[in-house]
Amino acid sequence: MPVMNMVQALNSALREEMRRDSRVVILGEDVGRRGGVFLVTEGLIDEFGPERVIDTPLTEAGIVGVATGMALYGLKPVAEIQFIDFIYEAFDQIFTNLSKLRRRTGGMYSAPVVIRGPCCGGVKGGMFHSQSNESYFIHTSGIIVLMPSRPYDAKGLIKSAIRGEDPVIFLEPKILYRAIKEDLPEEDYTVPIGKARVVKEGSDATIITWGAMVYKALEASKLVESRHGWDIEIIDLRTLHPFDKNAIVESLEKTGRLVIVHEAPKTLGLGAEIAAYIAENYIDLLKAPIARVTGYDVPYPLAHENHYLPNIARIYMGLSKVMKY
Amino acid sequence: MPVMNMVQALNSALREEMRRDSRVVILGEDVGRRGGVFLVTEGLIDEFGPERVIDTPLTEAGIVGVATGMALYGLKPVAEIQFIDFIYEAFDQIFTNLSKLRRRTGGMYSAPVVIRGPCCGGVKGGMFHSQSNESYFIHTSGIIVLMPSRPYDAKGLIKSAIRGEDPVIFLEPKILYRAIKEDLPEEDYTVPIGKARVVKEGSDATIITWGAMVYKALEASKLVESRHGWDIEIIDLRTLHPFDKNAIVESLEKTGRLVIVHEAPKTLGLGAEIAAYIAENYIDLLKAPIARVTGYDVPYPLAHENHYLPNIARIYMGLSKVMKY
Amino acid sequence: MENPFREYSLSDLGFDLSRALGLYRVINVDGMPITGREPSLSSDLLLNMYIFMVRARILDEWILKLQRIGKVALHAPNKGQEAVAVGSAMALDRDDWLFPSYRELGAYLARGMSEEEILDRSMINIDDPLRGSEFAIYGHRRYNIIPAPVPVGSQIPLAVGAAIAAKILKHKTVTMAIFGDGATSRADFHVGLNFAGVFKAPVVLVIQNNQWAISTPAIRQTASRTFAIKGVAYNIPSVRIDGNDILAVYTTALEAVERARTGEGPTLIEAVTYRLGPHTTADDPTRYRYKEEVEFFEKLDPIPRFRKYLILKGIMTESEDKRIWEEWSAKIEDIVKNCYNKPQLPVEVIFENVYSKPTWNLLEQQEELKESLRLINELGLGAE
Amino acid sequence: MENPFREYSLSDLGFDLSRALGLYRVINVDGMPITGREPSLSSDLLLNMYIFMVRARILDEWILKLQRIGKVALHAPNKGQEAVAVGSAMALDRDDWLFPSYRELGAYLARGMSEEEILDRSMINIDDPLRGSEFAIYGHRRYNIIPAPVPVGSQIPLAVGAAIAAKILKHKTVTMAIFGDGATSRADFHVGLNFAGVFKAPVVLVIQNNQWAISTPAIRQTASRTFAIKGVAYNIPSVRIDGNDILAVYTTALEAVERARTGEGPTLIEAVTYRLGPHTTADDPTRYRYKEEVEFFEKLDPIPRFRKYLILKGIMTESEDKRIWEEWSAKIEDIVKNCYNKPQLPVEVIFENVYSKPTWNLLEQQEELKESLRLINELGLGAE
Ligand SMILES: Cc1ncc(C[n+]2csc(CCOP(=O)(O)OP(=O)(O)O)c2C)c(N)n1
Ligand SMILES: Cc1ncc(C[n+]2csc(CCOP(=O)(O)OP(=O)(O)O)c2C)c(N)n1
Ligand SMILES: [Mg+2]
Ligand SMILES: [Mg+2]
Repeated sequence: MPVMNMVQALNSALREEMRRDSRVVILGEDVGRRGGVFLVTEGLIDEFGPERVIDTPLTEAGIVGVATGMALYGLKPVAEIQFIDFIYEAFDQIFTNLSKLRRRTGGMYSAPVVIRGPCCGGVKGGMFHSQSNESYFIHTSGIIVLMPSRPYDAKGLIKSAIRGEDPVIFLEPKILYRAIKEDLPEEDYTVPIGKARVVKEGSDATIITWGAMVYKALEASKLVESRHGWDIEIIDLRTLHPFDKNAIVESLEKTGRLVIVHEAPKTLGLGAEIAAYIAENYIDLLKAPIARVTGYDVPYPLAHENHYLPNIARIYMGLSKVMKY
Repeated sequence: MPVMNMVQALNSALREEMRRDSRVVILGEDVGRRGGVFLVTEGLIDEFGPERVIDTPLTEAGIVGVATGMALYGLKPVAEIQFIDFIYEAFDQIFTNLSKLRRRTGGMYSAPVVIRGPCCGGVKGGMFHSQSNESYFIHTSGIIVLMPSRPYDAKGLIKSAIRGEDPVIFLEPKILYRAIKEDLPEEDYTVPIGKARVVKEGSDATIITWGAMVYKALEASKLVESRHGWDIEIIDLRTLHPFDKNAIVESLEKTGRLVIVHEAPKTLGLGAEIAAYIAENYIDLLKAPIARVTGYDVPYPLAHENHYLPNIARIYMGLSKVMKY
Repeated sequence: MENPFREYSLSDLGFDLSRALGLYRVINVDGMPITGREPSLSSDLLLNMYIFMVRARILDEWILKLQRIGKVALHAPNKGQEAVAVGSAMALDRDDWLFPSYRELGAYLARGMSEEEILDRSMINIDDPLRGSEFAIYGHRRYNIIPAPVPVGSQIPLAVGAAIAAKILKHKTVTMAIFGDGATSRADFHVGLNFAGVFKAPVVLVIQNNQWAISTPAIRQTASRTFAIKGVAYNIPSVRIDGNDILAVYTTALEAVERARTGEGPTLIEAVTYRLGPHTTADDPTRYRYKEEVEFFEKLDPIPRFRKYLILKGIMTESEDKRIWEEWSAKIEDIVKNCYNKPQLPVEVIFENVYSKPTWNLLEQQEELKESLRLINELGLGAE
Repeated sequence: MENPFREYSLSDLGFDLSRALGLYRVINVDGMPITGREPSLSSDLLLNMYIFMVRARILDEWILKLQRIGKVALHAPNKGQEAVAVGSAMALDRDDWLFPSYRELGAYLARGMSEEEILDRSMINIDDPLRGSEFAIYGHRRYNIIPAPVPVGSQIPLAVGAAIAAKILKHKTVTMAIFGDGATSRADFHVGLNFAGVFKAPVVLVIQNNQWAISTPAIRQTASRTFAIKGVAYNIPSVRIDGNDILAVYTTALEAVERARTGEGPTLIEAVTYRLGPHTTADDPTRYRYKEEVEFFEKLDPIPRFRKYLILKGIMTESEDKRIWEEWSAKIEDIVKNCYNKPQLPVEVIFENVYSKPTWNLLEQQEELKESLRLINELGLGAE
């Protein structure tokens, strides 16, 4: 079985999908010879040529708008946004066309573009190379939002995205690109959209998280286990929209205590929706208030990002809050 | 005292602010001779001339970007977006420059632009003349978000916005433009940012709402009062960010029951943040689950919008849920 | 790499700038052909052009009437612009794709859409092909007409992307986008044309310059002398034509479609015309333009102009013309009546076509809708 | 209303297209002046130009070094582009406003920013004027340099808006934006230039065409023959110049600034140059361009070229030149050492400058930060 990091897993997924289906094309800034700034598309231009691995002019609105037109016509474009922080120029196309095309056309057309790009912080990337902006997409109906935390899921989820019939925003925590290696199956596999993954079972409290925070949550759970003997369950959401409510509810049925951890700013981060959903439908399961441990409501800072992001101390505080209630 | 509808209240506020401060300028599509498509800027070009009431080319990105540059230089631009549904082209400028300029420049510069425009539904406006897209702005730090529900607040809040030092998104429920008339004070007044308004006192349950839903909530409260004798408190948030958490908590201390009503789609609508905030910090006050009555998670429909929007039946359902718990 | 320090001259541009600055006409304002420019087209084709314009004009008036009585939510009148819509759409083949805006009834008809399909749309009835999703836009997969988004210009990158896709797939499809002078100010125009130029996309881009974007005159929209000249920025050959001369529109569009189809890439066409009606049924143009201006341009109406030409050439007689109007007026009136009484769309359309399969939150919310319908019924409430 | 059906010709364009297609030079690649083009500038001014370029070069190398040892997060090397930065910034007056991008050290210096202020920024230390908000961007209110946003091109509408504001306020201020060839593809370029044209904004728009946008060559960025020709789309007079010839840059920028100041509106300048270094310290240009290409362009380096000119004209001797380099190398080394040891910014900067006054959610979150700092201390945790 091949050992791969997330970049390699994504690269091999793209390669396999492009071999499987000649309609799959890649477009974006510097995706060709350069292989993308993180090398996710490295070598693909050699195998598939510049008609299927397309270096574009520098405009995210153009990339997404043109990809939408391509998908409408019948291709399966995978559009790279060099850093997801640069996607805002494309918001008009995403909100006006991409997400609403099926609806606007009474179901006669659709544009299942996969937009992928590096997201999230932790690499001293500063204000525009670190953002976690998933909320904008989650609030917008018509889009699927995914974020893998390990090579296996990255490969399996992007394949599901490419084979699916809906537009997808595929967010790749850049800090994880080369941080983790895994044995991946030789054979073709997919990871289903909409299913969370139990990272660690536990009985005292549930942490719902995703992306790189999965690993912070693991470390924090070890700390509280050793200091207090608390047994924490950790769930990696993987699909941010539509999120796996059953997985959350099942875990809460066991633990009754909920901590949500994410990098995005707190106000209207996805944690808000999860907390609201529970407060609306499953408040009886709660033995304590819900805690959110999140990025602060500020533009992503270059200086001291480790204090902006949820860190072990802050997750500890969240766990203490629900455990000591 | 002059009797005014919301259009007139806004028009007079703009006129007074432009007289008070020569740095205040208006720009947008058709704001000059045409007076804006809803006539909010009617007649202003006659008094202040085309240098201060500026018809622009058809580009929201240009309007907001140029307004940001103007504000940076020292003007006080009030930028009209013809329908707030068209603002997405400007998101890059809003998220990259407008909201982050103070931060990006270490506090050396800021761009306190007021962006205003008609929002929300109920007028058979269809997909792109009906949206309630406040969540995008609320999730973005650095911006104030306001939505008045009556002429008095419209005038007082936009004055606060214009005199303030931060960028503001000022959302005007178009269905209310001419629906309500009020006696307004002759003298200059402002309505403070960040303060909610108790529309109706009550002791059994609290409805938090804003915009045109205030009136739906009032009707629903009458229905449940007459049918069940329930005494509903209704709070008009007015400032959506930063919302008046004290007003919410004070009301909940009394009622212990919370229904949030808004037009925006449910998933990550502001209701999610309010519910999460309470579930995090004041869960003890709750005698029942929180209920959200909101627009559905679909693109705004032209057909049957009255069933998409919270209606009396749905608010009744929400109230029943918290009352019969 | 070519030496970037080399100098260029006008002759290095990919096309003749004078076509982007002039105004091409085939027949003059009195319907007289200009020597040497007349295409050799069959009488049938010429008559069809005329009939499409007539049908569009009659239909436009009907939708206006229906709007006035509250049966249609909003309408953007087409009057005066029929030649651009019909002439450019007719240059396309069946398999080509059209990305129109909201003011091209003649184009939908010319692509084969029926008045009935259009009126079902206007009245948002049970047969509305777009299922009540939006007003004032039209389209149908059957005719490769992609319904426009209301935010103007947003269809441009789509048309370009579809064209690039066709090229990648080695199809012979050509795509065409039609949009207004106002739309040229938007980001989508710039990014779309830039891609079209770089990738030599088989796309025809038609600017319908009707002098106004609501109350904003074309000269306030941009400082550039003509809209066509903007093609220079993308090295896209550009032509400025009299958009009230359907033969100029048709022949220019045909040339552009052929260029696209034979791999020569995009063309930008500025069709100069005039919006005789209000911007939409919600507009009051007397606030920003003079009656005299409109009266002046009424004299340049493309329909009587082409009628004169057809009569002059003996392709149609006065009485045949009269019959065409009568016949289509009667036919369309019948269609209106038929569509008028069709039932509404069911309330469930609210949840249709968001995803390929409804997500769980939508299923939950559908239950909420059902429950509310039950309650409305039970309590005798309205749907407010 | 002007008759919209009138025809235009090349002479109706507001300017001479050949300037947008040619390549203006004052000194040739060997430093020889071209007859009739030399401006009469004082020796002091000429020497200053040179010294600014030298300082930028030395500083650039230092920041690169500091990046390599981890003291600077990221750097976008300036090497080879000093003439554009210095020449255009020097054309501005003190009260004018500069909206640069991230690759213009020479421009910051020419506006009066000191090496110390720049290095405090690079190293994000306690004196960082931008308070640790972002890397690789520079600016300071004291010098009317507006820090760039990292998303390229986003500063263009700001520069245009500020220029329109100055015009409305009847100030004589001129604004200048500098941005790359890649940035011309973005929406901001289009909407900014369109406003500049329509409102005759007193703005100078400098495209620093360094042939590359990371790995994307200029010819893939757009199909247009030159970038300057894009000005036609907005009726903005445009000039294409040799950006490695500081005298061509300075005199063209000066002319543009004067036009702006006297109410004649915007100018677009394409300065053709070459990026000798990698895109940023995170880039590996060997993936997409040949060593030979870089070597070729190294011979066109603007600094030796201008040195030759100065020596030829007797404005500087070889030994004076040597002294300049030595003097500034020593000075800058001292400054680096000084900045190197300055303390970090306090962690509280995270919450600074979001609003004019912190909102309640920020105050609550500040408490959370404090509590977490306490806990980190108590438990002996790192800040991970
Ligand atoms: C992005 C966007 N902004 C604003 C509007 C509101 N609006 C509708 S049509 C229109 C004018 C469009 O002018 P033009 O492109 O010339 O087309 P025309 O209506 O003249 O056919 C405006 C401003 C819109 N539809 N889309
Ligand atoms: C909107 C946006 N998209 C992508 C990037 C990533 N990126 C940084 S610089 C760059 C290339 C810029 O090229 P150009 O404008 O020519 O400037 P240069 O770097 O050559 O000076 C890219 C793609 C960015 N900064 N902003
Ligand atoms: Mg128009
Ligand atoms: Mg470049």
